[in-house]
Amino acid sequence: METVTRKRIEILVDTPLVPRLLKHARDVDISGWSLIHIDAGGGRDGEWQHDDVTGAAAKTIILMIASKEKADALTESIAPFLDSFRLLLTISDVQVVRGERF
Amino acid sequence: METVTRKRIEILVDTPLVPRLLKHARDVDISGWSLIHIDAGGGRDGEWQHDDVTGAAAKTIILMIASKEKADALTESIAPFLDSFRLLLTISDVQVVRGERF
Amino acid sequence: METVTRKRIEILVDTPLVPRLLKHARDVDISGWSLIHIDAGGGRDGEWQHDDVTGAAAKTIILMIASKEKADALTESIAPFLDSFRLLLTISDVQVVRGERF
Amino acid sequence: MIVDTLTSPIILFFVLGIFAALIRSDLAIPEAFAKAMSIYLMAAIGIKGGIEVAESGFTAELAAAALAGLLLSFTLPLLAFGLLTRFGKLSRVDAGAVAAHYGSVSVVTFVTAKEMLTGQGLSPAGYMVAVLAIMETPAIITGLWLARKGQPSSENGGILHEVFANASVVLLVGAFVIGMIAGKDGFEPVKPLFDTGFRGVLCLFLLDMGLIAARRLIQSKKLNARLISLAILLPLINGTIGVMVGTFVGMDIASAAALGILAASASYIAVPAAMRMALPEADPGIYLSMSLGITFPFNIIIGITLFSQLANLVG
Amino acid sequence: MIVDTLTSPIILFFVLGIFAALIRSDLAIPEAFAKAMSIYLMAAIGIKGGIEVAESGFTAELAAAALAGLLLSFTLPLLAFGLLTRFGKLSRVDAGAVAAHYGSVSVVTFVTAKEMLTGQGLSPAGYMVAVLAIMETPAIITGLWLARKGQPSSENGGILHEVFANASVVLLVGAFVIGMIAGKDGFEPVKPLFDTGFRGVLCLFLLDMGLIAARRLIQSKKLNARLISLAILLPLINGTIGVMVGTFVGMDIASAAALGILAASASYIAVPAAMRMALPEADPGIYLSMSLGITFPFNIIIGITLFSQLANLVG
Amino acid sequence: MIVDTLTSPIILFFVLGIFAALIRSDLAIPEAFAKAMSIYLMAAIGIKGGIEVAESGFTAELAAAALAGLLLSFTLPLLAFGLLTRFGKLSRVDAGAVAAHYGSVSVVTFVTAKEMLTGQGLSPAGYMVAVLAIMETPAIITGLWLARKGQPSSENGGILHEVFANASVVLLVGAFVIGMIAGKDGFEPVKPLFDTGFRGVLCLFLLDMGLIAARRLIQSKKLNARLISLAILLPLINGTIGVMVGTFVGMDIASAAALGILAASASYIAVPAAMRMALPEADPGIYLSMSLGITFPFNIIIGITLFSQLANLVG
Ligand SMILES: Nc1ncnc2c1ncn2[C@@H]1O[C@H](COP(=O)(O)O)[C@@H](O)[C@H]1O
Ligand SMILES: Nc1ncnc2c1ncn2[C@@H]1O[C@H](COP(=O)(O)O)[C@@H](O)[C@H]1O
Ligand SMILES: Nc1ncnc2c1ncn2[C@@H]1O[C@H](COP(=O)(O)O)[C@@H](O)[C@H]1O
Ligand code: NA
Ligand code: NA
Ligand code: NA
Repeated sequence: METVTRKRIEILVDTPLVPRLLKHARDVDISGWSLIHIDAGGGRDGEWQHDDVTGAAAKTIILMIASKEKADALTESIAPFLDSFRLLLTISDVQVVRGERF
Repeated sequence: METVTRKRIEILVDTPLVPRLLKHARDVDISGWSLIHIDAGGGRDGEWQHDDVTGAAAKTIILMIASKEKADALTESIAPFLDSFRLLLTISDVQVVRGERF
Repeated sequence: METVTRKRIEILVDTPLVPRLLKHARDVDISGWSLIHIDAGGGRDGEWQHDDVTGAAAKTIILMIASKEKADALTESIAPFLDSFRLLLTISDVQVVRGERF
Repeated sequence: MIVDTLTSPIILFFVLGIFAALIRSDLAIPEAFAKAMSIYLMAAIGIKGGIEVAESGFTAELAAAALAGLLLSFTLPLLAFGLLTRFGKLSRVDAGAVAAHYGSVSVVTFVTAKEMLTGQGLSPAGYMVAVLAIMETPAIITGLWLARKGQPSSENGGILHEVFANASVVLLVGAFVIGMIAGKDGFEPVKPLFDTGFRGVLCLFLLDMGLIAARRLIQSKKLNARLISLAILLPLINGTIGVMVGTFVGMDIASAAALGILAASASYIAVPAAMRMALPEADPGIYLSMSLGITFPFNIIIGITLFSQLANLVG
Repeated sequence: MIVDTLTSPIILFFVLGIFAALIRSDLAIPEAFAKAMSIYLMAAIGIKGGIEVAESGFTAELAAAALAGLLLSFTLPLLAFGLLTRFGKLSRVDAGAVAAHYGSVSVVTFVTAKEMLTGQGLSPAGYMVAVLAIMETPAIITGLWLARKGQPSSENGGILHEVFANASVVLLVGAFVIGMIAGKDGFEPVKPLFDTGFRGVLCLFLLDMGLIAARRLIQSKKLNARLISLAILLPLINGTIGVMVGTFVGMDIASAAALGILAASASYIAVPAAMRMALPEADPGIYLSMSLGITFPFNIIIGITLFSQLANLVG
Repeated sequence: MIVDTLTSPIILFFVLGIFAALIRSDLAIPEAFAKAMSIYLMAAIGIKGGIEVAESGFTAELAAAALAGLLLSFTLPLLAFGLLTRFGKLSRVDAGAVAAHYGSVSVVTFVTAKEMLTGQGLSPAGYMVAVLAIMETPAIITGLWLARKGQPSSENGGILHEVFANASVVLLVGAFVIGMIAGKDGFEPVKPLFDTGFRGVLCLFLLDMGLIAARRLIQSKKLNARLISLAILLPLINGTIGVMVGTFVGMDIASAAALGILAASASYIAVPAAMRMALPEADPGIYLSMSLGITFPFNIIIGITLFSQLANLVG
């Protein structure tokens, strides 16, 4: 099968902020996204575990496959609040089939 | 430690179809796999949230580390139903130690 | 936005061993980590499903973004028990913004 | 009776769920809890049915009902398939998949109907639980056969296994058999949980089903006017057939009403999973939106009352 | 009465949770189960409140209580904001976010207080559930306004929706309305689950809350002596104001005590989620540690007793 | 009595779980729900035991039972280790890990036994819950010592903490103490949940345990004829020793039977987690398959009846 290179974007974010980021993703015309639940973590701010009761400390990974152009556009678009929202954004190359979808 | 390059295969698929894909993975002799749960997502077909009650809308990521040969063989083998099963298949390079396992 | 290359480290490990590995990560000064739950899997040892009741068969992915130096240091540090703990360790390149954090 | 329905907490919680989804509230029942409630409900009705049959014994009425259920589940998809291809303009594959849903049954619709009927002094017979279990799967076989123009598939062995070892069939039949073995006395020690909590759990479960059904409807991009009409027409037709057949084979009024509701109901748990596996090229957006988004709420709010009145009329 | 409190299983389970977290036990209540328990508790108190109001009718006392609650929730953040910026040395944004928490309420604190008071023959009126729902959200608006120096934000529409379609508001109000419609008789069939299990579920839920609160406290890196003092001072002040206002508008002793406890309590579910969305630059470490880590256990173990005695004194 | 066992819904649900796993049904109990049920069961038996001890007071029999339990847990692994290395041909490390499991106990086996015995008018004493908690951990220390040839490890501090702050120990002991403090009267308000639901929850929980145990057995690649024999032989030996010791130290028949069942049971929750941490080089496939896949169902279906008859015989 023929494959092409696309970007795999992973954004680790507080769950309540997910809708905001998806709005930005839609604005730059990213075609799809999937959410992965994070159980626990640690960083400069100390450790946390997910609990459904308060929910305020919940974190989620937004996973998106997109073309380089869209990935760049998304990065520009969310750059202003990378810090204040404490986002963790990583981008890597992946091979996909039927790349015209992304 | 010495590391070698292997393929990281990620297949996003409807949960009921997982057994079928694993059959293909075993047929091309992939040595292991892990399943990651997806909470929600959106694509050309609209948005969905996971619900355990109907289960029909559940999606899962199948994560497999394999050699390039096996990854290619798997891609060929599942190519015919990439579209009808609405699979999202991505492949990237990773470094692993003890690469002879894969 | 300017991005730099960092390492994305993924360690698949039995959940009861997570604290031990995090100790090693802290020792090499890795700044943060996130835990992702694995639902089920299969390998040389047969198949398993997660069950919360016994918990003994639970597996987790430790996800860490770190500089190449820290990633190498971590690999050295956990090399002695990669086999006995049956760890699956993969490392790949990712682009991040604000790379000085890692 | 419509008023009774609309002041019953069970139905009101369902309506609350629909309302919450429509105003896009973030109200959500944890999945694991919803699944747990459905397991509890199935275990409870299974046991109760088994105990009743242990008391009444195997009767001719039971045999007639079982046979009627089997036949209905096998044949109702044929009619549905015709309507879905002609009037609904669905492809053969999609129509076969949807038809299988309408031949099969919804456990929650049955449980709700049983509670509503019992609340009006119209208790369906205990063996109706067995009929429920019997009706879950034959429709899948007819649906697949229709979708594939009768061509057998290499996967059929797997599907048959999937169908008979299906979670809800195993749990319903298993609990039914446990009820028969343990009997009224053996059930005594475990009764408080399965009896006392039943209706309250049903309330919370229907709250969740209201949320799920309405969200499915909102998020669906697959429904059009024809499919929506069919999702209301099919339960009306199937339910009427079910009540008639039940009355004809000599079932009491309450049980004939229950058979009608079973026929009217469409599966949204067992069959979608089976179709996703056996007919991956069929579009899940269509069958889930029709059965879960429209037929299910229609039956809960209107169908149950309708078919019980019809049974009263003809019975 | 303090002794009563400390031998009540409900409080003892809370203490057990705190103890387990302090010795770093791996004891954990599955999240889905904890969430399920909170849904159950809210549905149960909503229904019960609705039934009581259905019996007593809309009274002047009810209207006065609702108005008092509304005013308290809108205004308590103003006082809190002053203390948080001056004495607490917080930035405007952080102080506004924290102030919103203290103006809003904690459902679990209310439920626990209701149980403890009822156990002493001091039942708060049924309409207090409505007051609870009313007090959840106005504080969010005041808090945001304080944080933003009165500048309206483009996101405010979204926040208002988030606030009124909020899960706990929808569930509380929905169950309250269901209770009013179904009334005492309609409630009978579902009563066993919502009535019988209530106190036991509260025990297990407080076990979890003890774990969560203490873990939050241990893992926090954001608290200092000033913030800790404020997290105790604010419930003392707000609770006293609440009891006074309640007594002043003519509420009975038990209901005035409950209003005091509502005023003293701080939100740790609805408001943190709203603040994370509307004020992402505010530090969640501060508001969660204060409201959940300190104020919540303070109210459960000391506040409830304190404000009920105060209400007795002035009532 | 065997017939009683096999018509008890509790055991029948366990058998249903095994059956469903064997026919490879997709029946599954949500993990969070299963965990919740185990927390509920432990809290319930802890409280009940505490209330009983509060009534009977600390007696010589209690002290004797506690001491007997402590000694059994410390010493049973020695015998098991011998058999596992010689007859089972396991390595020192694997044998030490397995031995720890057989010295420790299974809470679910105990709870099921208590219910079955009580159903026959043979109630074990309330203090047996304390004995259960006491027996959970000493075996871990012996097992580690055997595995490491007595070499102390740098990790031992962590293990000791893990062992005493272990979730089930904290919950059992905590609920036991709460039961003692609250006493019969304090327990009254929360009784409905913990009392009424108990046996029904046990049914659903054993359904899940049947699924888990049988799936573990099917998926295991580590069992051979020798290990399978030992997984049946060890409970027979340990259970007989337990009943003898219990009778010898003067416990009543029901409590001696319960001590036998504790000795016969093997841990599959606390010990596997501790071993995975402390002896990561031991193979979890071996110890989980033996204790969960074979010994657990053996004890539920046969062992409980056997040791209660033995206690009757010698008592
Ligand atoms: N570009 C993408 N990146 C990540 N996940 C995606 C993407 N496109 C689709 N998905 C996932 O696949 C599901 C089905 O996509 P679709 O077939 O486009 O409706 C979505 O609901 C998402 O969970
Ligand atoms: N090649 C692989 N790709 C992804 N996950 C794997 C792979 N190999 C093993 N695993 C995971 O690691 C677990 C243990 O593997 P093993 O030690 O080979 O039995 C498996 O059950 C899988 O969850
Ligand atoms: N280097 C990292 N690798 C993976 N996850 C991280 C990393 N740094 C932070 N995180 C995640 O992001 C959360 C917040 O990080 P921080 O803002 O540094 O406190 C942490 O609790 C982790 O879940
Ligand atoms: Na039907
Ligand atoms: Na307040
Ligand atoms: Na033992």
